[in-house]
Amino acid sequence: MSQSYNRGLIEDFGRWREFSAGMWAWIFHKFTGWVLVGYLFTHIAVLSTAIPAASQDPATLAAGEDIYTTTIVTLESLLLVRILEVGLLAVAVFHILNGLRLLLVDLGIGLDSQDKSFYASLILTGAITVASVPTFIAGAF
Amino acid sequence: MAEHYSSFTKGGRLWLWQRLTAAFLVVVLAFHFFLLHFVYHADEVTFALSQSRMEMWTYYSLMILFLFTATFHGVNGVYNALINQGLTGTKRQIVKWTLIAASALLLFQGVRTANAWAGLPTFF
Amino acid sequence: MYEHDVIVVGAGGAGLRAAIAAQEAGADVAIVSKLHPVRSHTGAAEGGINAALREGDSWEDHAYDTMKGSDYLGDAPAIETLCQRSPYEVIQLEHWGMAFSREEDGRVSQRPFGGLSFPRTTYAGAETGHHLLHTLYEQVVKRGIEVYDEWHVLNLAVTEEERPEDRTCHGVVAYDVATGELSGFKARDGVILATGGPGQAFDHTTNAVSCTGDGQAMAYRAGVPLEDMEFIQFHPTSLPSTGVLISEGVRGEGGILYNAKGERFMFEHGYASNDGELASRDVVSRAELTEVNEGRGIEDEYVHLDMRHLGEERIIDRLENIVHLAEDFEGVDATKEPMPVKPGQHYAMGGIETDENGETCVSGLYAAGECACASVHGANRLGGNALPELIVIGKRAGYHAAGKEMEPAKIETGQRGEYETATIDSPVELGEGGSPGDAVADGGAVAAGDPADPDTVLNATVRAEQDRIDELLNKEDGVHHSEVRSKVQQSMTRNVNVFREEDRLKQALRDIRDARDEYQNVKVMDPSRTFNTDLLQTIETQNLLDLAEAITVGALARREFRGAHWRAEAQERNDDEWLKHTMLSWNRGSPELWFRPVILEGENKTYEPKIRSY
Amino acid sequence: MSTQPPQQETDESTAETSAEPETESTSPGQQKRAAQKRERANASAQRQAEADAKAKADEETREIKVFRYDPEVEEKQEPRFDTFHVPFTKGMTVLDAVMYARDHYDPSLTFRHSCRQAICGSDAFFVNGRQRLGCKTQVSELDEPIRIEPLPHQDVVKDLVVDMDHFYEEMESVDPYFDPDETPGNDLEEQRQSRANREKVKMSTRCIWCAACFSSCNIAAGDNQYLGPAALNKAYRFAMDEREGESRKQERLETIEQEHGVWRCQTQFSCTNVCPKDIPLTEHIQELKREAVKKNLKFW
Ligand SMILES: Cc1cc2nc3c(=O)[nH]c(=O)nc-3n(C[C@H](O)[C@H](O)[C@H](O)COP(=O)(O)OP(=O)(O)OC[C@H]3O[C@@H](n4cnc5c(N)ncnc54)[C@H](O)[C@@H]3O)c2cc1C
Ligand code: HEM
Ligand code: SF4
Ligand code: F3S
Ligand code: FES
Repeated sequence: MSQSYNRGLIEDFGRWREFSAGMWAWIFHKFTGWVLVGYLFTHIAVLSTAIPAASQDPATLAAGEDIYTTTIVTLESLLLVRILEVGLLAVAVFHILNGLRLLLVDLGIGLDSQDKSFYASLILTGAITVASVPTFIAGAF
Repeated sequence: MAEHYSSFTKGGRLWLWQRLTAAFLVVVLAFHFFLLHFVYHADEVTFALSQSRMEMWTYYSLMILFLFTATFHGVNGVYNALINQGLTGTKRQIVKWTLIAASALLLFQGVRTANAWAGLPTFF
Repeated sequence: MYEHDVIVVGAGGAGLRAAIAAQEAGADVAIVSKLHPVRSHTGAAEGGINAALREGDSWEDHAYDTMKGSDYLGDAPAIETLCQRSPYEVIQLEHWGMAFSREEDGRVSQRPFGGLSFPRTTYAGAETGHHLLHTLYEQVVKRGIEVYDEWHVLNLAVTEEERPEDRTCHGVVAYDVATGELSGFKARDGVILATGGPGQAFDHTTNAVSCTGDGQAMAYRAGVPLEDMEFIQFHPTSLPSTGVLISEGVRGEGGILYNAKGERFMFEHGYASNDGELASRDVVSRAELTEVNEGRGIEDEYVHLDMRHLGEERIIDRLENIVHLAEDFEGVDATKEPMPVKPGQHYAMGGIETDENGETCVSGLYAAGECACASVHGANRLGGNALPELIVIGKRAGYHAAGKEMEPAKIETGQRGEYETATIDSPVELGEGGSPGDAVADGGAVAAGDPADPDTVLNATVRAEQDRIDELLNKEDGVHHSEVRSKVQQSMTRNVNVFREEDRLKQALRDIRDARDEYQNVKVMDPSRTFNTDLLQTIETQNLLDLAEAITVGALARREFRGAHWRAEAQERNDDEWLKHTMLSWNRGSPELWFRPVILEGENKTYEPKIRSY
Repeated sequence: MSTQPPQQETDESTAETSAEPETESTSPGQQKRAAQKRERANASAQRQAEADAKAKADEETREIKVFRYDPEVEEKQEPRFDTFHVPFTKGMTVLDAVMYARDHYDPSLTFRHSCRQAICGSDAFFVNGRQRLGCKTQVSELDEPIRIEPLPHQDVVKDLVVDMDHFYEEMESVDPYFDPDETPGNDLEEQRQSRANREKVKMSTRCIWCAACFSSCNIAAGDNQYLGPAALNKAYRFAMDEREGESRKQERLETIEQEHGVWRCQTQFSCTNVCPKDIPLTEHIQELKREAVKKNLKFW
């Protein structure tokens, strides 16, 4: 067996343009999966502010001036964070829909229309994301 | 190729767990998103509100389960992706244990956070 | 140098079966093949394998059909061996997992085929050859038999005694396609040639590009006679544009042939009033060409084969592959329209003379499969009879070469026993014609050392082949082999086709002479040692020249109409004069013609020539 | 040799082109021969150019761009694309086109081919960005210029010829042979197989070892040890054959669920898309995964 399968120009010459639906699905799923784990870690980090908050004065807590609440509110007041949240939703929705598609594929259901279901996931993701923009942006201005 | 017949047989189990957790996550993640962005608006989140939810043992256990499955699913997914890129040998062991350590940390921190709300011990 | 007990040249059905058998018999065997085994042309066989498996059928009936189909030019011992053993070999394939089509009760399916009195053609969809080839290769893998794939065998290492019958084969010389390395392969016990047919001698053929008859040419030049070379089967249903075969299975299942006027001409014009489309291949081929020649062809070229009436379900079930072939290679949807078909070169009944154990007259040299002529097909091969030959004779050759105890053969080889010599009425000089390469072509150069010592013989042959290659690569200027090749192919298709006339045959000989002269100046344009297909094809072209000539000489000699061979000058079968095999020996660079009587005495009976009508 | 100056791609791949020109072993005689050869090659290039021009003028032609590389020939050591104009005839396949180019323009153009009928599996190329069998691909269905390259993810030996050894090794590593627990004692008695079961394995038995699927799979590209779709399909062919016994099936499942086996498949479907024999490879792989899970569940 040969050691190297690097064929230089043949291998990477605009190859991505030739990817088929299944390959794109794979790449997108990977990307969204990684984003989600990344988010999971950050998310827990941010939420951890609840730990010191818990031992704060009940009055501060009731007034919503504890460290947890202020952190969240500050973050949520940033437009950037709102936009990132929309992105996160898109990522999550795609990962969910394509994940469902993959689960079906694993069960051997609808293999013949696997490319169609990928396109459907994309379109649905787009639609859901757009539809939820108002909700996410609300109150940011 | 003889080296193909390695002792690696857990693949099937992890694969299956990746699917099972995925199926579980579909429901919970959708619920989570819906609850925290649509029912309660994100900027309305306060410690008190979270606390009130977390004090219900059902919600608490659901969230803990959510945390564990998501962590497993996410970290195992990352691990698999790296293996698929041809990660082998010592490097693989290092990555594996790093990921496990990171997960442990995440779980620990996550549980502490949840406990903070639920009024359970946060250990230190 | 590599060394093994048995060297099998070629990895089609015959070669693989021989190798498995030789290994079973305890030999250290290696396969040397210019293609990877699964690329062999056996994979293209579609229709099926004849074997008398069922109640109501018997090997005797199969033998009778085969003898009749051969137009009484088959040798009874070979035919009877084939028909007796075929059922065992087919079931052996089944035991090895071959994916045969199945009946409701789970047994293997059989279907009717042209010229058979019983539906005994065992099949696996319309891709029987593919399954056979892969099943055998799987067994080779299982047994760990050594395969040198993409090693092109250039010549045999044969000693140089005066009479071919005294010579011994010690191995082969092969060229590693990937690296350009030339090497000797010493065979301690025997060499088995299984290199397939010479279809590329014609330009419209169902055969693969690799079917260049290398084994036949090598054996011929080493002194082994070629037998019955004039008998070339033209398959009546090949696609006009590419020559891709539409299996006889289509007609077996009920497909119908129509001419341009929509007539079912096989019946309406009386070519075969009983069997119609299922008459023997030569009959159908001639009928089609007659229709075309008489102006009833479509586009003056072909006729239609229609299977629409079988219904889509049955078509997909049994002939799915055909639908794909028609679609991919002719752009026709066979479930909705008839397929255009015309006769194409398909099979060579003749070949390297062997007995029913696959042994040639040169000791240590065996041949099996399409390259060989144990004479089971005589003047015409029945559909589904080639694959059994691969596995039956291939196995026997393997056993014999490996030294397993065998029943002595009843068929004699070489110029022994009863035979008569004859002269060739050729308008031009035949053969090499005084080229300086004669010594090489004649089976090996003279070398220092004991001429009978295997290593000496092998080394001398290696050196001779190296010289030949160097010469081809270093020639100053010249023609490209593809010009020579296409000239011969076209002439063969024009002049040595289904209908044969003296003038045209002579014209073909002239064309071949010209081509041979041109070949003296042939040069290889690709200087590389890596995967030099230009060089190898140039060498194959030389083989084709020798074989085209042999085919034409045989056709010219045989003045009668028998089986696939039709002569304008003598349109009847002539049993008084011609119940004999045409033999050609390479006598110091030019062909020598002789004849050997046909053996019609079988184990329990003698076959009486009857009129062959369908 | 192209009618246009050979296009040197900017990306100079050095991985395999490092074979230095004219090494120590070169004798003066060899050098002379090489020089002559080059001269002749030039002459033939010129002839080709003329033929090309003529062809262009009076008949319909198709433009093909073919990948060229030869570690041994100086001017081909740098991979490049050559352009040929081939006269178009109805029904012409990509294989016909490259054969024409070889026989009429440049005899050194090298590729594997044999049967011309999609059964030998020799001529899988990368045509216009997709793995296809040359002999089964109609020129008329492709956009021009038709770009013909060797299969990706395999070492190029020369021009369109790739090293198949790795693929063969993978194929042979799954015990690709029928291995029943027992066969009928009688030499004339077959093993029974139901029609339904034959139907089940039918598609999987059609594989012609062309490696198109293997070449198309990203995972196989990234993981040299991944068995790949064709070998997994081969395993499926035997694992699902009811004539083999249950214990053999378990062994086969163990083979395919090893580290570089089925679990590596990420259901990208490109194998299924390119298979010239329409084998539903992904489906077979997925079924193997489920079978493997089922098998493992038993031991939990
Ligand atoms: C389209 C088609 C359909 C057919 N259908 C049927 C059918 O339905 N039933 C039937 O009974 N028969 C059928 N036949 C006939 C039958 O398939 C062939 O006669 C038979 O397969 C030949 O097998 P073989 O082993 O002799 O040679 P092949 O399969 O042709 O193998 C030749 C081998 O020799 C090797 N080789 C050749 N030259 C060299 C060399 N110089 N050095 C090294 N190796 C070399 C090749 O690599 C190859 O491996 C059909 C034939 C064709 C063309
Ligand atoms: C909500 C429903 C979810 C579904 C249905 C789902 C589904 C899936 C499936 C089926 C896979 C396996 C892909 C494969 O191996 O071929 C996968 C991979 C992955 N998932 Fe999820 N998932 C979900 C949620 C999440 C969450 C919440 C995270 C983050 C924590 C996540 C992170 C990942 C990662 C990182 C991968 C690996 C991606 C890769 O291959 O690189 N997923 N998902
Ligand atoms: S599975 Fe299909 S694409 Fe893959 S090698 Fe076999 S025939 Fe070719
Ligand atoms: S392309 Fe590769 S990832 Fe799986 S579905 Fe086919 S083997
Ligand atoms: S030439 Fe045989 S598959 Fe294309």
